[in-house]
Amino acid sequence: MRTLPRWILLPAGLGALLVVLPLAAMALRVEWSDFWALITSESSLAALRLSLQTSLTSAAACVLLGVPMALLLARTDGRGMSLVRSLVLIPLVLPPVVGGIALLYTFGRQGLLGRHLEVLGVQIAFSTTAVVLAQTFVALPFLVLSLEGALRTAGTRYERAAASLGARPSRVLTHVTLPLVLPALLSGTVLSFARALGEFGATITFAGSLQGTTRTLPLEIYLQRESDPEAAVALSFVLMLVAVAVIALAHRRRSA
Amino acid sequence: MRTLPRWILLPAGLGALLVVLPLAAMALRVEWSDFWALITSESSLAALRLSLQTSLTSAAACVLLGVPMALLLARTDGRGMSLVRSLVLIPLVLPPVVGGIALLYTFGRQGLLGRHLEVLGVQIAFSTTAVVLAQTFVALPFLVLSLEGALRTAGTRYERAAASLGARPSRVLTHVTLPLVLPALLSGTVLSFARALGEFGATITFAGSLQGTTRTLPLEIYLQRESDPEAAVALSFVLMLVAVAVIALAHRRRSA
Amino acid sequence: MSLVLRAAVAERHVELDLEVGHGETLALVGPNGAGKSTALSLISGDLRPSSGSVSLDGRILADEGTWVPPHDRRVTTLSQDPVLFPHLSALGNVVFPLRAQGVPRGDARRRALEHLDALGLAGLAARRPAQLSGGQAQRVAIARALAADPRLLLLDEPMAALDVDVAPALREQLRGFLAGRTAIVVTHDVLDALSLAERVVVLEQGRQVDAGPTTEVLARPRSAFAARLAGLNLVAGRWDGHRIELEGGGRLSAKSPLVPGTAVLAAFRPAAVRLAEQGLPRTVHSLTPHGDLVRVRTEDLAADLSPQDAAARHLAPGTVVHLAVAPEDVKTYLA
Amino acid sequence: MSLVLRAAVAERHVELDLEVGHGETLALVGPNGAGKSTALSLISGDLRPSSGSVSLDGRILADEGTWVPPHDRRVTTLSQDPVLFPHLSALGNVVFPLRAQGVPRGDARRRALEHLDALGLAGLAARRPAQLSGGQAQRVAIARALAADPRLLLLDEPMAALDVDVAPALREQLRGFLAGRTAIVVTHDVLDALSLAERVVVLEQGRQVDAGPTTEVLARPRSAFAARLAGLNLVAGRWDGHRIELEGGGRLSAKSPLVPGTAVLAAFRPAAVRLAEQGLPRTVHSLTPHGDLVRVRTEDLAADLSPQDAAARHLAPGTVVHLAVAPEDVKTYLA
Repeated sequence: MRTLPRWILLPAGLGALLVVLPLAAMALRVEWSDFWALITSESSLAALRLSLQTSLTSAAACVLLGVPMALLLARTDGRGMSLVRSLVLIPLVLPPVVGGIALLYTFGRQGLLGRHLEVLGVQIAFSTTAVVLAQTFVALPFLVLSLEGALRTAGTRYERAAASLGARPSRVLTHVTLPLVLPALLSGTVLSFARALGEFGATITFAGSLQGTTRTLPLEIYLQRESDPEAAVALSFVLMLVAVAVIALAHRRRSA
Repeated sequence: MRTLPRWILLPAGLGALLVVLPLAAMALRVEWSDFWALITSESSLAALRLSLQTSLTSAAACVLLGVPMALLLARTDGRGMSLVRSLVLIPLVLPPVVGGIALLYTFGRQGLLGRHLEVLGVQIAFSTTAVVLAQTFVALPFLVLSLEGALRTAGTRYERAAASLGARPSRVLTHVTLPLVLPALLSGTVLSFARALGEFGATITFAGSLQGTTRTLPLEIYLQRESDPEAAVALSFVLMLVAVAVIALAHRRRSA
Repeated sequence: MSLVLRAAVAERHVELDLEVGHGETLALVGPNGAGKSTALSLISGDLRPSSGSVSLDGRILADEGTWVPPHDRRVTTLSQDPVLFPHLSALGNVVFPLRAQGVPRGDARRRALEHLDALGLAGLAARRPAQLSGGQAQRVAIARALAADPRLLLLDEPMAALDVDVAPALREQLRGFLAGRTAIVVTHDVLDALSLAERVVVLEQGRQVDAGPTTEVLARPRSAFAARLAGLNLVAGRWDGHRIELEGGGRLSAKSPLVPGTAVLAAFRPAAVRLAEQGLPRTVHSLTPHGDLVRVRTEDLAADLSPQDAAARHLAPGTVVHLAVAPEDVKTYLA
Repeated sequence: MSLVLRAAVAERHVELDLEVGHGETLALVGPNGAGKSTALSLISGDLRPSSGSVSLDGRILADEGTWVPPHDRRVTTLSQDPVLFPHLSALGNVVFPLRAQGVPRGDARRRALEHLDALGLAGLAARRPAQLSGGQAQRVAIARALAADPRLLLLDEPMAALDVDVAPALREQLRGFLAGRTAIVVTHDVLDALSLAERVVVLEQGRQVDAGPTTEVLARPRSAFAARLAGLNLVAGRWDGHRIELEGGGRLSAKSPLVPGTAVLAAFRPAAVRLAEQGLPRTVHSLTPHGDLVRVRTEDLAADLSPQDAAARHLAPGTVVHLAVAPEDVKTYLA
């Protein structure tokens, strides 16, 4: 602190205000008398239920697919791997709407895979599966990134020690590697869950907005914003609480 | 590699496919014969111009506000700071639509600040300023996070050495601290630019979709998706190239 | 023989020919980069030989066509870092190798407790590695390595990270456990080599340059590194009955029953060297604290002086000095 | 006096009373935690005293009401880590303090080059710190510290991180630069204290326990740490004309011209101590390599034995030994 010039307090305070003020303004607008009724209306409940269900499924998919990816990226070297890492990170900076378009041209009726699935009678676009795919697509890099970092930090010395004590690779993975990075795995899962829960652009583009099937909370809030602003604010407040909880959780993990 | 069980290759490959296949599918759908015409149509050019202009402004705002915030967070300790850090990170996991709602209730006509600005004749919601505010709100944590990490890693020993050599705090900041974290500052700026460029949910909620004023590229793609799918794909491809470039840039910075 | 290592690693310019008998402990010493780590990596399975083979108790571990992965070699490494699994208790760490070999849970627990008990650690079984001192952690690591029941134990500077107060007691314990086991100990510490190993092999630049019973190699070193480990100056020359004509020029008086005209090696302690008006002319290369004394290193010889002497003479690199040593302090033996 | 430090830091239990004269170099020695770092932090401005004051050339730097920030103190620290700014060339690093003091660009460059030249670094001016060796980097750091033209230079173990081949030459250079400058050097190295400082202050547990001309303090130590630095055993007792009745019990033969009945201190080298049938009974606490010898530490005395001796006797912590020393090896002086 002593080495910082004082004038930086002004822009820093402005930046903090830009973040904190909107959250406070929204919290002030919640109609507390109707709050319970608003978030338990039929359409709100349907969106809540769908969001919870799809986000949990997506988080599980991220763990299933992302843990092996992170392991390979962290434990394999070579020029090829850095290209793979770059590819895996793309959904992190790709506009979600573009991700939605890309998914549409893959799993949509006319899509690369979709047209073959159509023949088999399977239709993915505009279904709950599409929501899960869209959420997994955008959330996967969060899990891979935080786990890969933790795996690199942990290094291979425990794994080499385990092998030197006679443990087979599968046993090393389940009894040494994963327990060691458990905090990062948990916070990565929480982050990917949060990213899935907030997904909007890719979902609305690839899955549309059918109540009970693809209309998740962010879509419900977007649609209610003009027709029923009180409901939109109440649901926004709920998602804000989730965001705060996620930050608190991920933060506690990091400092632990 | 030797310590990893072989079976993880299957889920890892599936995960990689989930990311790579949609990108490939989209690239395959680009109509190369019309590509140039599609991305230089009046509405496309308006969206491109607006996106570039707002994203660059947002990235600059992120640097102006975020660098002082990162400095304070990295160089000050205390219980208060960890709360501030958590608040600053909220936009990272807050659904952008919720962020848009929050901004609307702050800067909108009826908003906490908006109603006072309205008296002064200033209207922010549904203007280009709203787009910049929405983008800055969601992109700020990217810059703060990557810079704070680099500042903590760099430590204070160079700053203490500079003070011991007689340099005043402002000189230490401009001649020692910032040059030392320049790579992280650049990659943080690039990331926040990318996040601003892809912004969709907060923008459409808070700024709406007026051609030339608030309709950025992601909004244009979303709207064209059904009326003019070729144009949507062409613009999506452009944004995908930007994403790849951003990843390559940020990656080169990290390995350098 | 238990271990037979006859292998080369071309890109590291290392070519090794080592054997360790059943129940024998071999000390492997040499300067940094001499090939000690390469030897251990070849045996543990962290590195493939570019030619040659490694075999243990008659089973080929690695050659051109064969490759046994590390977990299947029955070779366990104990390094200066105990590498205890931080998410397991001390007991859980010792249970780990037993469970990995398929020992049933209850049985593994009982045997792990016995191992901890043998090292005086029974009271610490429930502790996490973070709650153990450095010496306790290293003893848990020893218990864990013994629980793995390896055919060959590799000790890679096992005391190097321990507090000086803890090392001697642990060294004595380790001596007990190594009796009857096949082991290789890599060390820079002459006390480790003397207390733990019956035989020593000296490596320099990827090749074996000296070998034999530990006390013999240290008493009559034949390589620069063995001489340094034993703390002796070593010179080679020809004995003329009164003096040694040194290979590099100059003469050194000595007393020796050897036949005049034979090629000899001569060893003497740096503390026996003094600065004189006449003597072997040498240029100072470096001065380093050495115990309470200052070690003055020249091209080939070292002298230990008091700090007061060194400071008073303003010795610095480049100063020319004349070194002398009393004939009765020079030990001679056949080259 | 140039520096006057009379200050306490209550939470570290440190209470200091130091003075350094104009142009004098003072060595500050003591075990870890004795308060050396606290003293430097109080002077450099990294720490506020809880009471007392720090003043330099008559200007109060810190007391209850005053606080001069570090950049405004004209005190420059040189530590074992050169902390060269990695984004600047060697020249840029030396230019930095000159520019910070407002020296015009061209002038600063010229003076920085002179400083580099004085340390034989003119050819390396364009190099980045990453392209410098450890010794070169530390010399650039010295040039940079001299360019800051401090009223007081703090040297915090300036050689500790250097290769043993490089330290002596740098020590001689530093000796030249310190002539006529006011400086404090914190060190664990007896050679640093002897070559760089005229006067030494010994700290133990936050207090000054011994002080005086460097050679005097090391020849007749009055504190446990000074004795350790000089490499001597130190005991206190009463001289009866033939023997010293030790404070802790037991007797030690010596030769001394002192008047019988006086309280004396006696110092002798660990290498002069031998294991005997009769002698002072002591319990072995630790064995550590010490140069070529093994240092055996007991409750209060140390003995240096050959590794062969120590291994042959199976010395380990807990072994009871009897220590003897020849009377002519014991140096006595008034307590």
